Amino acid sequence: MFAMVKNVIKNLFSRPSTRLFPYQTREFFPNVRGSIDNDPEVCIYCGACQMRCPSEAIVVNRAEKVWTINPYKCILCGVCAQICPKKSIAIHSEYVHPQSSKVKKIRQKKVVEEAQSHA
Amino acid sequence: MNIQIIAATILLAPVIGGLIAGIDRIITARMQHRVGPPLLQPFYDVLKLLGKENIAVTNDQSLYAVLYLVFNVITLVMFVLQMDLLLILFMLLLAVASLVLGAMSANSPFSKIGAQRELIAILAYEPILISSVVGMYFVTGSFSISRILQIDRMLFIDLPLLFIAFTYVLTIKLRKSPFDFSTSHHGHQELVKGLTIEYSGPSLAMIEIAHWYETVLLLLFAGLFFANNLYVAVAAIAICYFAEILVDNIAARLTWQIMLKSTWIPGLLIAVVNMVWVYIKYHV
Amino acid sequence: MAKKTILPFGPQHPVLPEPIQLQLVMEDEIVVEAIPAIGYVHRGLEKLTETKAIAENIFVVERICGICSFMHALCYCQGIESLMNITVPDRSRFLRVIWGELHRLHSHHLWLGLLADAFGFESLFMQCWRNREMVMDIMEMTAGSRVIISTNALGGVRRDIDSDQQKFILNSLNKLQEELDNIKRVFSDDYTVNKRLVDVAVISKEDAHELGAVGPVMRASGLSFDYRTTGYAAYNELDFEPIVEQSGDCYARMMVRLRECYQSIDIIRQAFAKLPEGPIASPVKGFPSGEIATRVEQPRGEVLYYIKANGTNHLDRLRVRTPTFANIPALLKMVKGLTLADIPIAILSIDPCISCTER
Amino acid sequence: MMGILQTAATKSPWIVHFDCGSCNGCDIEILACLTPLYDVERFGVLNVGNPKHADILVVSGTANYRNARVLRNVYDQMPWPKAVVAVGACASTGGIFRNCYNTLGGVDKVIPVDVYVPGCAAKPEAIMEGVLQAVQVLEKRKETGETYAG
Repeated sequence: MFAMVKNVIKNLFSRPSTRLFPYQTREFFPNVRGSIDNDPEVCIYCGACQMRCPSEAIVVNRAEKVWTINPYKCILCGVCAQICPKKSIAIHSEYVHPQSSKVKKIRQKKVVEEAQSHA
Repeated sequence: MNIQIIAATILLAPVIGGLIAGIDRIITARMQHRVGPPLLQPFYDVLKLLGKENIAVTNDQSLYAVLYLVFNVITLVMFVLQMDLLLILFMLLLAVASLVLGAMSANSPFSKIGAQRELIAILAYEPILISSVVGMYFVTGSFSISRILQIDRMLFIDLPLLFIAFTYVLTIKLRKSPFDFSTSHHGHQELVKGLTIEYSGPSLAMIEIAHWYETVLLLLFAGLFFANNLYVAVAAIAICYFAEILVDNIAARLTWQIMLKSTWIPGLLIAVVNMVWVYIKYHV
Repeated sequence: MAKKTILPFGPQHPVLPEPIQLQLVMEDEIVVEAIPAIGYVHRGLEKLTETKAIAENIFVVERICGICSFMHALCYCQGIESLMNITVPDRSRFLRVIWGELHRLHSHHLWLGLLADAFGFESLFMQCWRNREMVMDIMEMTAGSRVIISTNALGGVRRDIDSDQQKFILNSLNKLQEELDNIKRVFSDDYTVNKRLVDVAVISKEDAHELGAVGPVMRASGLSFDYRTTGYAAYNELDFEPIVEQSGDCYARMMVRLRECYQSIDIIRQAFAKLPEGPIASPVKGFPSGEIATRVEQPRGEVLYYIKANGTNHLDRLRVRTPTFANIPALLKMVKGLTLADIPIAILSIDPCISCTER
Repeated sequence: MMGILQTAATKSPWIVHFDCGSCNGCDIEILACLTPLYDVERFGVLNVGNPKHADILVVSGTANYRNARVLRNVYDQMPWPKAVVAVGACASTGGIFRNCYNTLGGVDKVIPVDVYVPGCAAKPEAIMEGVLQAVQVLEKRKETGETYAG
């Protein structure tokens, strides 16, 4: 009948195992898939990630050199980072924080405008 | 003087009841290896509920919630004014009856089944409650609390078995596992929240406050067994309540069939043995 | 003659986190009939797989069910691999077993917790889920994600487990086994738990066979069948016996799953002991054609995939028969004549996964 | 007095969880939030399972033609003030199931959503953060006395 007593008493007199989020944030393991980012300077805007993304979260505008990901569509499978020819897409362990609206993450090559104005 | 006592009771009892509920939640959380809510959490809950919209499915529903609170307050005040114990038990029954009526008035199968189960629970604990009062009568010769308090003997020495039976039904009254089938503190049961499923906002807050009064009353009742020594009584109440929390955490929810069997056969048996014993001791 | 009440059990109900509705026709508290209403989770996933590329479909089938996602992907990959005659490297076969058994561990712990919750044992629920977090940490470390781990790929696996991780896993499993001993004592010996489980919702050996029950439901009724014994992935090189209980009630089903937790720990240890060195994936070229049916033993029973490919990058048809679907006839037989209090336990005892069933 | 009521509202958000067509991944992470390692009861969060008692509706999974009505019902049964948290990619936009024939997309097609939690499956930390953000929304609603806006 009292098989649980031992567990319960042991729990009562030991420190709770709770991770005190958000007061203490825990260290994520390396290689955890939390959020996806692109380095706009390295990226060649080939569009391979857009082609292979299973949930169609990535949109690449080759003409204007804009890389957009919708983190609210992304399923964090990591295929984009795996197949990226320049390895410009990186997966960070920090997760995307909740927001009140679905904000897209836009990465754009900064020198683009200058180059265009020179031309 | 009386008015002051009454006012103090009405104001202090929910504070004490709420604190007990807060301590209960913290200890329960620690037993589950969690940190648990802050101590004042029950007050936050109730204050929040008071500020919410009241969705009533029938006209009388909110009235029954108020009645449940009022009857509980009256019962506690009667207890503090040291009135007749039998009368107090009947007032307590009226309180539960209004809760049952409120649940029955809503046209929801969940709350109706919860109400039926609560009626069965009344059937289970009421004989034990009455027999413990009768046991006290056999020892002291009176149903009145004021007379019981004048006896300079610890009632527990004469009524140990009745006290055990009383703590057993206390689990049902406090709606703790294993007997929390009509309504439970957490909603994860087949009836969701059973009796209180159709209440929301202020009405639910009133039921919560009424629970606090009820808890205080029941613990005072338990203290009555140790009434001649205040320290012993307080310690006994604390141990009693801790035991309830412990049982809550080490038992699965049982069915009402098992509850009825266990309260009526062993529970009533030890109650009757104890009553016969004190009757022979003091009256034969 | 008692009045009949119809109790709508679900689609939103705290005991049953998943949306299925059972209209329980009750006389007092006895259930005389249970009418299921389904479709709340139907997404049309099988149709979706026809529009996606074959490699992308792994991520789609993983999301048939978040609890046994690895098994779904494994079954799909094994089907495609055998259509394309790909030999999977030895190391990846063992890694698949390891992840598969980790999934079984976490699924069974989850189930044990939910069962405890269904019979109102909150602290036991918390204890099971606390232990489960050890497995989740292993998942997060090895695969990068807690629930949907996405480690399967055509021709092998996507991630490797190195020796540091291996040490961490084995340590965690030792700790987990100690904790399992603690909860096993409660589940098997506690008076109140036994009162709620023993002789509840009995399915006899004949019924289990006739109604086509699979997985722990079947094994709890005394039928010794486990698809792992046929030796897919690396199971043919590992030593284990199907776990069988005889009584066919909720208690037996619980015991089967509890003992399978120990078995899974044992299998993972064996797999690590035998883990060969080498590549983790073989190259995949071209597209499959032809049709095939593959099976994998999930935590809930055996899942069957029918794949029809036509030599292009898109499938013609994918059909999934999930274990919960196979167990529902047994469930409907169980619930008749039970009291209301036993209904959540009976439903949970088949470990229903509605999102698998309706896809 | 109103001040006390307002602070109380932020300290006791009761949640009701509705699984709309989720793959269970987010559901079990929501449940994991209640368990010892994350323990949302620290913030007064209880999973009440009854929309009439709840303040925050936590939805996981895509809305589809069958459960949209149920979702709307659950939302309508909650007393004001209330907030909605959409957990996971599916609940936000439909995620990978967006193009399935039976799905409507995110739950915001059916009910107004206040906080979107991304991820597949969303991490317990993210879910807790989302619930805490929803608490802020509740507080604001309490202050402005906002009532049914549709």
